[in-house]
Amino acid sequence: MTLDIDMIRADFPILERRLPNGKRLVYFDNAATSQKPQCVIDAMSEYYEQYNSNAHRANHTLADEATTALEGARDKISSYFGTSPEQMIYTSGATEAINLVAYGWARENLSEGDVVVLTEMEHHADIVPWQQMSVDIGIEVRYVPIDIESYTLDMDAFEVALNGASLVCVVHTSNVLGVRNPIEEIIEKSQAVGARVLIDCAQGAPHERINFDSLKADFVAISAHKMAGPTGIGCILVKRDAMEEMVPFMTGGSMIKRVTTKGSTFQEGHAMFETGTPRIAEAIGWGAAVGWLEQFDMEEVHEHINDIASWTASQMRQIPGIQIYGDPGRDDSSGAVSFLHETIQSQDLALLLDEGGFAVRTGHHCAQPLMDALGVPSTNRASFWIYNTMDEAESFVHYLQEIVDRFA
Amino acid sequence: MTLDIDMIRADFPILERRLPNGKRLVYFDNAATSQKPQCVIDAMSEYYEQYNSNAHRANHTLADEATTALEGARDKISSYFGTSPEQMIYTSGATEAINLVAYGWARENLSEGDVVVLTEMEHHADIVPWQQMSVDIGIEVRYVPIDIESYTLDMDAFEVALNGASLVCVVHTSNVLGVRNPIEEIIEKSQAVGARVLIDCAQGAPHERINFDSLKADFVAISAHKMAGPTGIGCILVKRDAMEEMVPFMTGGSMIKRVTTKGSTFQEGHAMFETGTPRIAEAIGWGAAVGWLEQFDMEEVHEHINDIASWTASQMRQIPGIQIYGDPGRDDSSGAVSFLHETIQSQDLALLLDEGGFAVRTGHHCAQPLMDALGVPSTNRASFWIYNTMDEAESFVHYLQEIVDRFA
Amino acid sequence: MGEVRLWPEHLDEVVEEFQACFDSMERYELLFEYAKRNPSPLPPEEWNDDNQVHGCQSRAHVTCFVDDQGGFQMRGGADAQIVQGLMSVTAMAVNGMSPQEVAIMEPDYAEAMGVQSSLTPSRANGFLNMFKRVREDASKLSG
Amino acid sequence: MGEVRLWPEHLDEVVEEFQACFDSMERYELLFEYAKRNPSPLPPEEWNDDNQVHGCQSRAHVTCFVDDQGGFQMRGGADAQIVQGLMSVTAMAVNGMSPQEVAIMEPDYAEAMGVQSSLTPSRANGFLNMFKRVREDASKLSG
Ligand SMILES: Cc1ncc(COP(=O)(O)O)c(C=O)c1O
Ligand SMILES: Cc1ncc(COP(=O)(O)O)c(C=O)c1O
Repeated sequence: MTLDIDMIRADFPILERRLPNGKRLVYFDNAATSQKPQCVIDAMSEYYEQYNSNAHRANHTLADEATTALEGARDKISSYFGTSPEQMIYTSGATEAINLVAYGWARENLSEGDVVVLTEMEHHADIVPWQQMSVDIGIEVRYVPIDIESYTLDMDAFEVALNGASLVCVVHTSNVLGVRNPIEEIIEKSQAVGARVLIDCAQGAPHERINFDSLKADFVAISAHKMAGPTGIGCILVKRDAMEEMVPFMTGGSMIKRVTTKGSTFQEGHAMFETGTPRIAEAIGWGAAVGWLEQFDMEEVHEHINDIASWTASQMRQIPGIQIYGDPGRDDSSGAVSFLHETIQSQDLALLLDEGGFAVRTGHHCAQPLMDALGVPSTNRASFWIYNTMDEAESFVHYLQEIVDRFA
Repeated sequence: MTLDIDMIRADFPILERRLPNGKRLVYFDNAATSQKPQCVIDAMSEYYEQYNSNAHRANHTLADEATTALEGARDKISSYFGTSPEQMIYTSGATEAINLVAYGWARENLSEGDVVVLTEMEHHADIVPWQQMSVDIGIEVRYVPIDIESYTLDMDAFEVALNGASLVCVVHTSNVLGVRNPIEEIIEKSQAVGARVLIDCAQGAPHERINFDSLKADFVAISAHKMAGPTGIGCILVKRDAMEEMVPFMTGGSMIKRVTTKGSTFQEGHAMFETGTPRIAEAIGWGAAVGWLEQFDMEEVHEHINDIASWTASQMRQIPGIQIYGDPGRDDSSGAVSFLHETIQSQDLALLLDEGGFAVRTGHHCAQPLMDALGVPSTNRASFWIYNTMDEAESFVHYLQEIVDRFA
Repeated sequence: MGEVRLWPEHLDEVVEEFQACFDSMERYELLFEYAKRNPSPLPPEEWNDDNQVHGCQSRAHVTCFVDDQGGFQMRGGADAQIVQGLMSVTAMAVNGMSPQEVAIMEPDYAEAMGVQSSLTPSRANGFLNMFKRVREDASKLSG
Repeated sequence: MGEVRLWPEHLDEVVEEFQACFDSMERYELLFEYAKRNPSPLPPEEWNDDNQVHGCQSRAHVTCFVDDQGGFQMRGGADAQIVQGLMSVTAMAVNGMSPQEVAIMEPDYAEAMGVQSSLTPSRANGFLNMFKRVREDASKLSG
C-alpha cells in the first residue's frame, strides 16, 4: 500500500482554505501544530451535542457515556503508544508533562548537586523547568552540545556529561532541525549509569510510532495538537517504578481517596496526578485522532514526509543565498527544514511567503540555546506532514526562487 | 424583558436528546458542568476547520487569525469579568487556578506558621493544595465551620479565624448547598487584617456577573465548562499588586524573554504564567460562551433558576422521607438542591431517577469535609441552570414521588 | 458438543423472573426484593477494609470461603440495594459450586437479567468489581 | 467644516505611490525601497535597550528629539525591511511637525498605503508599537 494523499487531504477541511488575498493555503507549519481531520472535529462536536457531562462518579446516563468515552480514549491512546492506560497521565500538553516530571518526580528525588543532563537542541519546555530547579534547589544542569557540521548531538560529549547524572532529558526529534536523536542509545546508556530518562516526543510522536514499553524510557512527553489532535491536551507516559517515586503535583478533586479537615489520602498510580474536571472533549478528540492515524503505516508516513523534506531542501540549496540548518536529506530526519536567506531578513521572508499562501514559522522556535549554537537569532522553518504533497513543495521552491530574484 | 426559555433551549442541541430507554433527557447536573450552546460548539469547529494554527509569533495568515481570535477571547472574557486582559491568566480550570495561587503566590509569600483560612464548605480543589502546603512548609490551615441549621458560614467563627491570617480562601457559592457566601464582607474583613483573599467562583460565575475590579478580591478562580464554555479551560483573575508578588509556576516556551544555557529571564505580568501552546480552541469557545451569556441580564437568570430551585425544594420537602440540605428558598441561593431519602440509598435513587431521564449528581461532590459536617457520606443533587424549566421541575417532583411510593 | 451453560441451572428460574419483568422499573423493584433475600448476607458489623470491594461508588463488602462439603460460599453486603440485589443473585448462583467452577465463571446471568442500565461500563463498577473479587477469591480457594 | 486631513499633505505623494502599486508584492518591493530611503536612520551601532521598541517580532529602535526649529524628529532602524520601510514613511510624515501634532496623529497613512496584510492586529505589532512609541515620545517632548 502507498498513501493516497488525495484521500488523506479530503479529511482536512482547512486544506481547502483560501487566504484573504485569494491564494490557496499551503500549510508548512506542521511542527508548530498539525491540522485536524474532520473526524476529530466531529468527535468533539458530537460529545458536546449528544452526551456532554462531567465524568466519573457516573450515576446518570450522560455521565456514564462521557466517562466511558473518556476512559475509552485513554485506552486507545495508551495502546497506540504501546503501553497500558495506567502508565499514562493526561496533561495539557508536552510542556505541562515536563513540568509534571519536574514538580512530581524531580522535586522529590533530586537535591542540591544532583545532575540533570539536557542538550543544546532542547525546546524551552525542556530547559526552563530544569533551570528553575537549579535556581530553587541547586541541581546542576549540563548541556550536551551539538556538532554544527552534522547538526547532531555530540555523543562523545554526551557520555562525558552522563558522569554522575540522575536524570537525562533529550528531545526525540528537534523541532528546528528535524534531526532525530539516537534515543534508544541515549536511554540505554543513561540507564546504565542509573539515571532516569525523559524523552520529549512532542515532535517524535507525529512522525513515528512511539512504543513506550519497548523504548524503556522512564518518561515520555507528548502533545496531542501536533499529531492531529486538539489543543489543550497531551500526556506524560511514566514507567511503573518511576511513577512509584512520584508525589502529587496539582491537587484537588478526583486525585484523592479521602479528604478531612485533618488531612487527606490520595489515589494511587496515574489517578494521583489528574485533578479537576477532566479535559473530556479534548481526550475524546485525541482518541479520534489516534484512531485516524492508526489506519496508516507510520513508516510509510515518515517516508512520504522525508521525501518531500529532503527534495525541498536539496532544491532550496540551489537558490542563491539560502542556507539550510539541519540535514533533511538524512533518512531519519523528520520533515522540518529550517533556513535563512543571507540578505532577506527572516520576518520579511515570512511575510513575502505568506503573500503567496505559504505558511511557514519564523522565529527562535522556543529553542534559543540552539539558535545561539547555530549563531543566528531565528530561522524560517517549513515543516511537512502527512497531507503535504510534492506539488506543494514544488510551488514553494518556485515561489521562493521568485522572491529571492525580486527582493535579494 | 423576561427570559424566553424556549428560545434559549433551542440553542442547546443536547436538550433534544433522548436516552437509550426512550426517555427525554432532563438535565439537572449543571453544577457539575453546564451544557453548551451551538454557537460555542461551532466557534471551536470553525477554528479547526478554517484557521487552526499555533498562536503568537504570527508571521503567516492563519497564525495571525488564530492569535487575533485567542487574544480577542481574552479581551472578551476579562471584560465580561469586569477587568482588564492583563489581570487574567488562562488555566485548565478552577482547580489549576487555585494550584497556581498555591505554587505561584503562596509558596513565595508564605512560610512556616503562616495562616490560611478555609471554610468547611470548600470544594476539594480549595482544600487539598493548602493541606499539601501545610505538610510541605508548615503553614497553618484553619476551617471556618458552617452553622448546620442555616447552612451558612459561621461568621463569628470567621472573624476569630481571621486573627493573624495571611490568606483567606472562600467559595463564592457552595456546589453542594447552593449557598452564596457573603464574599463582599469576607473580602473586606480579610483585607482589613492584611490578608489576601482568594474567591473560588467556579459555581458563582455561572450564576451572577462577577465584577473582579469592584469586588477587589486578590484572586478569583473560574472554570469555563460550568458557564456554557468548553472543558479544559478556566482562569485565575489576579489583582495587580498580588500578581507582582508572584513567581513562575509552570515554565517553558512563551513565558520567557530570553533563554540561554546560563539562565533565563521571564515575561512580566500574566504572560509569565502562561506557557506551552495555548488552549486556542478552548479560549475561542469560552469567548463565544461569554458572548452568548452577555445577551442576558444575569439577575434575571438568577431569578429564573432560583424560582425553580426554591419551588422544587418546597415540593420535595412534602415527599415523605426526603431531607433537603441547604436552603434553596433563600433569594441568594443558586440552583443546587442537595437531598437524601431516608431509606432509598443515594446511588439507588440516582439510578432510579436516571431511568426516568433525570440526570442528577450523586456522591460527596468533592466536598467531604462538608459531608462530614452534615453527617452524611453523600447526597443526591439536582442543580438547575438557565435552560431548565418549571415543567421539568414538576415532572421531576412527580417522578420522585412515584419512586418513593414504590421503593421506600 | 453439548449445550454451553452460561450460568448454573438452578439460576434459570431467577433469570427468567427478571426477564419476565414489564420494564426496568419492575426489574429494579425485583432487585430491591432480592436484596432482602441474600442467602448469605455479610452484616455491616463485619464490613472492614479487608473485605471492601474497591472501585464501587457505594460501599460493598465480600468474603468467601469453602464449606464442609467443599462448596464455595460467598457472603456479601452493600449499602446500595441494587448492588445488594445483584449480590444476592450472585450468591444464589455460586454458593455450593466448586471454587474451580466459580473461578472461571462469567457474569452473563446479569446481562441476561436485563439490568443493562446498571451495568454500563462505568456504572457496572459496583457489580463487576464485586464479581471479579468473588472470582479472584475463588481462584485462591482453588489453590 | 474644512477637510479633515488624516496625514500631513507632504505625505500624499508617498501614499499615492503605494496606492498605484499593482499588487501587494509590488507594494512590498516599494517598502523595501523606502527602507533604504530613511531620511533619519538610526544605525545599528546606536541600537540599545533604551531605544528598543518592545513587542516587535523583529528588532526595532527609535529615538526622538526636537530640532533647533522646534520641529519633531524621529530616527529609527529595524532589522526587518518591511518595518524599516514603514519607519521611513513615518519619519517622512512626522519629521518637522510640531511634537503636539505628532502626539495626536493616527496611523491612517499606513492603512491608506494598502499594506494591510502586514498590519493585521497581531502582526501589526511591529509597526503599531513603533508608531505608538513615536507618539508617546512626541507627547513627552510637548510637555
Ligand atoms: C466550588 C467548586 N470549586 C472548584 C471546582 C473545580 O472546578 P474544575 O473541576 O473545573 O477545576 C468545582 C467544580 O467541581 C466547584 O464546584
Ligand atoms: C520539541 C518540542 N518540545 C516541546 C514542545 C511544547 O509542546 P506544547 O507547546 O504543546 O506544550 C514543542 C512544541 O512546540 C516542541 O516542538
